[in-house]
Amino acid sequence: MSYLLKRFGFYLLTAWAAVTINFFVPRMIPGDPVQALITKQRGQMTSESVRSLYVLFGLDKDESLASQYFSYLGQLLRGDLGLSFTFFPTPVAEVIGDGLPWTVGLVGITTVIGFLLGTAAGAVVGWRRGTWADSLIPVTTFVSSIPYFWLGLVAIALLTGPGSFFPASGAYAIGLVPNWDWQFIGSTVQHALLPAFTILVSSVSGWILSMRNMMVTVSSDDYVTVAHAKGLPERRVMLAYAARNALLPNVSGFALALGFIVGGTLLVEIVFSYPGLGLQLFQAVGAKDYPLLQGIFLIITLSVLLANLLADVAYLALDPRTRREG
Amino acid sequence: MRTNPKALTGLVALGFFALMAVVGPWLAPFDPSERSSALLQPPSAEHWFGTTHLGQDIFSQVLAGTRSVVLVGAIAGVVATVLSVLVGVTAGYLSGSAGEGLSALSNVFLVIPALPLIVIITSSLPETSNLTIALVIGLTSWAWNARVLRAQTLSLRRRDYVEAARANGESAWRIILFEIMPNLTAVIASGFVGTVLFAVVSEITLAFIGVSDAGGWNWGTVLYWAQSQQALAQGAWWWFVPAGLAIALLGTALSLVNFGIDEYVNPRLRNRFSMPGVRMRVGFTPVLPQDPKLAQKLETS
Amino acid sequence: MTAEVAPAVSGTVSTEIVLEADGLTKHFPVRAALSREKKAVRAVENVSLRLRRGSVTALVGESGSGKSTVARLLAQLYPLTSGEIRLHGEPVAVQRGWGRGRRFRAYCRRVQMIFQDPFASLNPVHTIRYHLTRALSIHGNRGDDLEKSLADLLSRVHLTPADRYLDRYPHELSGGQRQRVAIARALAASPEVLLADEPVSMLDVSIRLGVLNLLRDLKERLHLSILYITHDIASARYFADETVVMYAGQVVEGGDSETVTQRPAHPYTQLLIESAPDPDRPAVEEKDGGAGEPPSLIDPPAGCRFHPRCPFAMDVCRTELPPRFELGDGHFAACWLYREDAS
Amino acid sequence: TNPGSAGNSAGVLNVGMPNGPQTENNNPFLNSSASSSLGYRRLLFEPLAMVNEVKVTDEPKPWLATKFTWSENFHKLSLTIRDGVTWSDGKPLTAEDVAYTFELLKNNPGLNIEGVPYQDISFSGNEVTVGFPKSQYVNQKKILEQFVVPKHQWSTFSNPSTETLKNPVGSGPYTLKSFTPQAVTLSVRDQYWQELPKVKELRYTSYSDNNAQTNALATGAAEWSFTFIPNYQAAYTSKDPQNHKLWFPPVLGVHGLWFNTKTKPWDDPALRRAANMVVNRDDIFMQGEAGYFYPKVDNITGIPTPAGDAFIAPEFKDKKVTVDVEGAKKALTEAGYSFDGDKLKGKDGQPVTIELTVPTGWSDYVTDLEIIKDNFAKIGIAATVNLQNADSWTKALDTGDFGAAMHWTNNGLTLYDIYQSIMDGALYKPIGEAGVNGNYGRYENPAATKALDEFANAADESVRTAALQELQRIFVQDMPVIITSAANGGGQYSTKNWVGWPSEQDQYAPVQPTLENALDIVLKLRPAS
Amino acid sequence: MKERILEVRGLNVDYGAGPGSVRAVRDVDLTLHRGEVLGLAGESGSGKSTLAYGMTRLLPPPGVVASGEVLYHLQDGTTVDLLRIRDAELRRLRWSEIAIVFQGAINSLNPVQRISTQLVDVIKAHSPKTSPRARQDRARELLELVGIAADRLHSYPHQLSGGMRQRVMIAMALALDPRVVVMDEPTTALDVVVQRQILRTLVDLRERLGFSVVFITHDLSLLVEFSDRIAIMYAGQVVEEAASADLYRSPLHPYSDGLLRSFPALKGEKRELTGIPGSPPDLRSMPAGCAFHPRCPRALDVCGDRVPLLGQSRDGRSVACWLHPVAVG
Ligand SMILES: Nc1ncnc2c1ncn2[C@@H]1O[C@H](COP(=O)(O)OP(=O)(O)OP(=O)(O)O)[C@@H](O)[C@H]1O
Ligand SMILES: Nc1ncnc2c1ncn2[C@@H]1O[C@H](COP(=O)(O)OP(=O)(O)OP(=O)(O)O)[C@@H](O)[C@H]1O
Ligand SMILES: [Mg+2]
Ligand SMILES: [Mg+2]
Ligand code: NI
Repeated sequence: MSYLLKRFGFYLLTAWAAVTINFFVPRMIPGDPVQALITKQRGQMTSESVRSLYVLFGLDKDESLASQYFSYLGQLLRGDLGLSFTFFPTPVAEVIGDGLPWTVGLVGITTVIGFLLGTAAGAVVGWRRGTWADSLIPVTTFVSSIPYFWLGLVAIALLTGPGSFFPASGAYAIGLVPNWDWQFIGSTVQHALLPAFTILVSSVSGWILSMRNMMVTVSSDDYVTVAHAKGLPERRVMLAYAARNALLPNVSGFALALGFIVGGTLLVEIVFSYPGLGLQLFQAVGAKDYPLLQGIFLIITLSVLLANLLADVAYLALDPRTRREG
Repeated sequence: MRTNPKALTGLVALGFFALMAVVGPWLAPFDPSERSSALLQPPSAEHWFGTTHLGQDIFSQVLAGTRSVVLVGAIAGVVATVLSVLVGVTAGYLSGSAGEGLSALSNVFLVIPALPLIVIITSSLPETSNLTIALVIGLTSWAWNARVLRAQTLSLRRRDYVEAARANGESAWRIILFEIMPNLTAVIASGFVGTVLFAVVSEITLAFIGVSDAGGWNWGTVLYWAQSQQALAQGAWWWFVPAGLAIALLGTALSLVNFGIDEYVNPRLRNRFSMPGVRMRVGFTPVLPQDPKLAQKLETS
Repeated sequence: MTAEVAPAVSGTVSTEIVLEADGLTKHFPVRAALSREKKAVRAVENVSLRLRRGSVTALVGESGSGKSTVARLLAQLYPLTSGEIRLHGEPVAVQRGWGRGRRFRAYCRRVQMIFQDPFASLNPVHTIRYHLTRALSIHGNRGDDLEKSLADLLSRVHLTPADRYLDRYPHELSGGQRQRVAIARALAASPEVLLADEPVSMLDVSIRLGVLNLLRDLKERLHLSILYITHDIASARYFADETVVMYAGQVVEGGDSETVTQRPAHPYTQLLIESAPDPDRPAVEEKDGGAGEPPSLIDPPAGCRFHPRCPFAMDVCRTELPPRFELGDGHFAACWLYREDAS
Repeated sequence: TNPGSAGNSAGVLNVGMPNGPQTENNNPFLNSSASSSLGYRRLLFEPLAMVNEVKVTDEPKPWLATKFTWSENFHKLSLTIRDGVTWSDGKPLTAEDVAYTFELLKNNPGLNIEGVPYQDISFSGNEVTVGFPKSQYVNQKKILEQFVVPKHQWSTFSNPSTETLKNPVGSGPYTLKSFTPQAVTLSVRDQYWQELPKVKELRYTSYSDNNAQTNALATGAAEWSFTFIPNYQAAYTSKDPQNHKLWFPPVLGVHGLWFNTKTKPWDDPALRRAANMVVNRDDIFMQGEAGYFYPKVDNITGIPTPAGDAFIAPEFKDKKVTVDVEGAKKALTEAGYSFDGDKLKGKDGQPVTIELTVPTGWSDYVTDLEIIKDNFAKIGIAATVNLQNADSWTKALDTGDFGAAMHWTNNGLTLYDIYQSIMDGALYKPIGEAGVNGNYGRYENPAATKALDEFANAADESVRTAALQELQRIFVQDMPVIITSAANGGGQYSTKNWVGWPSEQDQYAPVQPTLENALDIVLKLRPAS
Repeated sequence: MKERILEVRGLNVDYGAGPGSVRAVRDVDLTLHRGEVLGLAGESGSGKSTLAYGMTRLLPPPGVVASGEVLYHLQDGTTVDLLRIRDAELRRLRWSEIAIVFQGAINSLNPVQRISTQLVDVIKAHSPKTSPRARQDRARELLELVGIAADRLHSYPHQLSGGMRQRVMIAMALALDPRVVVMDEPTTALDVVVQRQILRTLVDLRERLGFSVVFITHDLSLLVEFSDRIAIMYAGQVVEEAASADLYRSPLHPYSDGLLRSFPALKGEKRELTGIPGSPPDLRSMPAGCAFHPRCPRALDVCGDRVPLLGQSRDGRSVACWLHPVAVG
């Protein structure tokens, strides 16, 4: 229990550090959202707009960095992430609320599937060491070395187009209004297929590899040999003895991966125009939309922290050795 | 490592890329930025990888781009490795609050997502030369290795030979430098290779999304131009494919080297003693066929 | 080396005390779950020892009884919780802060330690030459001719010719050879005291004897005083002049080796000796005694720490810590059975 | 299924913009709102009058205002508001609403994007009068284009600047049917003061970038858009040559290479004029702008044609710039420059060099500069292209820390906006001082400043004509900017389901879905038979 | 003569196959009789574990059985060769006929599963028809058999002390009433006091249940006390085999003699300790002739040339040494 408390303290510290970095980094960015907005519009907006925009965004006031920092912290404690510049005056929380479900849905589910698939495949490959299964490794290594944005682009070029089943962009068919009917869900799944496939292809081999290596290592542990000596069915030896133990080190890796769901697969969202947080982050960077940038970064960091916390708990549950009596 | 074909293949490929990094720009048949009248041509004898919308030679761009990719990978790798060794080994060797503090620092950096941070920092820099990109990547991606090194150092610190050195009166810095560090070589090397891979992919990603300087050539810039000119929509596959494959090859080479290191560190992963007809299996030791001819062959070989 | 005949130890026990420990105590703090109360592993409690010039003192006890901790305390690798260590009657207290390094080195030069596991106590990345050269130069014993000093060292531990071993790596040597290199490294400082923490328990039976004989040889030739830690009480009988028995962090019995092994006084020593394998034992029929497990050192039993397992436990054993009772001839036991008024 | 194919029978028009996911924000005043970004605010809210930017000399078409008259010196505007117009909630649109809209702009500087200085605003009956502190000749378009919002809704908002207007009430022919981050649907109203449009439903899709947008156009999923498509034949028109159309008419705004006129040797007009003579605008148009995007400008005055035809001074009417390397060399030699082999040497004997700055990623500008670099080399000028990130580039221009840079000017109903952006001394800031809005080249010429001032404040047309001609002369003489291309009011559209689009033949409006003319266009569309 | 239960004939076990392989067990013949304790002694690296795992086919990679036979006599009188039967059949025989207790109990128990799970799953695998209740009861019974309170059944391995874990392993080995139990240094990691407790339990159980034991250790004095017969291994070969009392009193092979003289005795006269000079040979470059001759104080000329084979002497003792004429060359 004290272990968890200690971890919790660490998470608080990290959250504070992230919030601070988060506050200062955008402020060191030269340029401001108004210039960025005008530049982005390239002549479609007159230079007279500058003044009105400064007033609009509330950038016309001078405030010291320290007082900004403390009012930022205060705002955060109240759960107020500010107003986005790009989507002014939409609150950042609302903007993030639009993107988050998509990211979590697409990347989250894919990460979980990738982990499950990869771990299962890795367990089999590691168990059947010395057979044809070994030749899978170089193939997956090569495939996973391909940058996934590139893979995505090629997939778009080859598989989408008029008459194709696969849509090239978006999260659901244009014209559909999000609700829980089958048409919408079907369309969502259809749109998620290609991006999900890209993420899967590039992430699965990492899981295969680490699980395989752990399987190979664990397989030569004594208790696995003992399990064989006990005459247990092979399946049981593989699952309950080898895989069960080989899985443990992968859990923390999985937690990190879960945490990186939001931030890690930015490129997939960019390439597939998937309306998630990654795409929003990318656009916020371009538009100098600090409130949005900070909000997204905060969400990403918090989700990594949360995932780590979950991993800690999972570890406690999975590995009795970390549990202490008393 | 000599007997490890995977690592050897990886090293050879890495060597090739390193060589290209040095001589690539001179080998390139054209100035990679130079325009010509051959606009958007598919691969031909003159332009091996075809041309861009401005008639630039893509082969030359890929060749010239190798340098920046390798350079950024190497610098970022070195920076991250040095940092991770400093933080990780010190945190592992020092007990008490100093060690705890350092390990908390690396944990914080571990938790903050690197790629978004890199994107944000890079886009906020006034100038994004290869060096600055490499520094940003290096400075943000040392934490994982530091953690691994710390764990490793913690276990080494308890080893008898370290205790013995202390009992013998060795000073702390000598213990770290000469007793602990040499035993961390494989871990450090593996961390270095991993960081290089991460740095290469990050640099290319940054260039591809247009956050970093698209002036100098690297594979990401090539892809960036291909993307912004919608090469695939125009059917100009040659604009996309070479750079993508180059990345995949470099990545594979780095992964192979890391396999080699893994197998060196963990001998159980090694797959020596392979021979046709005998499948090594845990729990069911193979019994060699009693066919006298085959047995004899095994005997004499 | 050739098979050496090991004569039974007897003869002169010198009286000059080189290293002396008084009331050594070591508690390792442990972080307790959620409670603010500080807990500690009471690994060593009030241990007193004397190491004499040219003699071997054996420290015997089961695993976890605190033998290694005593050795490390004597080597000043751990700070003391309480107690005092005296070298030639001079208290040595290595305090933290400036000057520690130099004073610690000076102490190291006179008191050297050998570790249990020869496979782990040599750095796999360094050659034998490196190990020995470092040991020589740290203590300024390098002499004019390094090669000669190295050869000298190796010949003292019967590793000749020296150049066959100098440029080898530890993994290229057998366990016995490695332990000899470790001893050579300790000798490089020309110490007066050798603390040998189970120097042979990781070695093969057939080569153990060589190392033990070597140590005895060194004792006799260099008049070293040696602390020989072991869990094998039989080897203490053969090898040590004096034997001290530890149980759960405390000294329970001590005295001349022959006396301790042949006429054990403390019930724990008796149990230990009864349990040791003995081919001459007629059959497998002994009295049922000494069941149970060693106690927790975080929450040790009150009184005599052995009382939960002791077949002779009395009421006083449960409440009061037995002091040392002298049994004559330097033989003593910490057990209430030997209280004057008890019998 | 391809949503585009069902378009006609259901009366749907699919519009696309490459602006990424949107948040629900329909505030028409804010450029950050989805309604501005995608352009559908134009169909919800109507302007006072419809100005055709392609033919700026045409009279504005009355819309909500049936009549608009400017007082003599453009200090006062009188408007007569149309009767019978209703808001989508059924309430009538009155002069009070118009006056309220102007009050809103006056009282909320944050909403007054165009920075028009409104002064006294009053209404009575169906008349509205607006007064200004100075002549609004150059701002006519901005004022007449102003859309009108209902007072009964807006007066309930505590802060109109931070209002996201979830339920827009407008007078346009459409109402908001649904909003999702990637698509917005408008459906036609039951009644409207004009004939109801044939397009029953408008679907605005926000694609994440140009690639996705191009893809959608190519497949027909988007039927109307405004985006840059490199090599548009291959990627777009060839997919359906019959129906895939694009038209990018120039408007009165330009792009060009701005010299920092305060750095040596580029402070010398002779050098700038010579440089202008060697820039190959055809290459820039064909390679940089893919043959259509920013139309080529080749009149010596930098005035885009045909949009600005009417304003060109007689003496420059037929003066086109064509690449003339020999002429440039001759002019340079005459001006005291010398050639050392291929290299141009300045009057002080130093080689002439220049650094051309551009943000990374602006592929057409970068390409333009690559071409200009080559062109300059023809007369021995060593140019380098310096790619910076957009922020550094903006900052460099803002503080005058650059050699030359591609940039644009403002655009408007007259040439004033172009020349003011380039030459107005009132905008001048010394090098190193930030905060310039225009005149990035630090151009200083009292005559130009005076001419601009006269043009803006003159009461009389002939004064304006004279001022404009003076400005052209100064520009041609000093050449502070090498103007290469015009800004456009263009777009891509498909005639597969809908016809009646503006085109080269029927130039009734710029075909850009986000301009106010979008309303005009949608009203004119007919199903393709 | 007692009934034979397990016979090893000409067993050769290699590490690795093909070039670069080393032979860790060579030409071993061994017989285990019903109800006896057969001790296997020898210094580290002499191939004791390799032999034990090789004959049960549990040797982990890169071990391979190069040749030989391992005959197991089933209760119904039939004989099977463990090296030739199918995997499924071997799996059936394992534990129900031959159970193994490994060297370190810490590593033999799956750290993440409860003792109960690990005890029960072996019962379940071999007699799937038993009810879960019955299995639990049996597990409880087994723990009590080895002197552990049944309430520790649901503990995890790390919650038990080393001695308790070793007992759990023994309990598990007895779960299916096997006829043979192989024990590879079951007590080396333990204290003498605990070691004796465990061995005593084992001896009791054997008397009650009547299984045979192959007991591996390098501690000869322990073997002499606890086993009926002892086989001494050196460099992969069995060099001497005899009843334990005979061996202790008059070892024939110089190596056996050396081993016996390496253990200091606690009781009685202080015996002379000699130890064995030198170190064991490298399996990759074995000396010609008798593998022990370089270390042998009584080596003859012939020892360096020819390998002595294990031969049986008149009094039923086997030894492989040229000093003893029974050896055949
Ligand atoms: N650094 C430490 N921190 C906490 N507890 C320790 C530490 N070192 C030793 N202990 C504890 O102190 C006790 C004595 O340990 P020590 O190593 O001295 O025993 P030992 O007699 O040498 O045992 P062995 O025969 O196994 O070597 C043990 O219970 C051990 O767990
Ligand atoms: N994986 C391996 N590869 C090559 N050689 C091996 C391997 N494992 C063991 N050996 C060699 O096989 C020989 C026999 O080893 P084995 O473990 O059977 O000895 P042992 O008698 O059980 O020793 P110990 O008393 O130390 O357990 C040793 O010389 C060892 O070096
Ligand atoms: Mg110890
Ligand atoms: Mg063994
Ligand atoms: Ni000797």
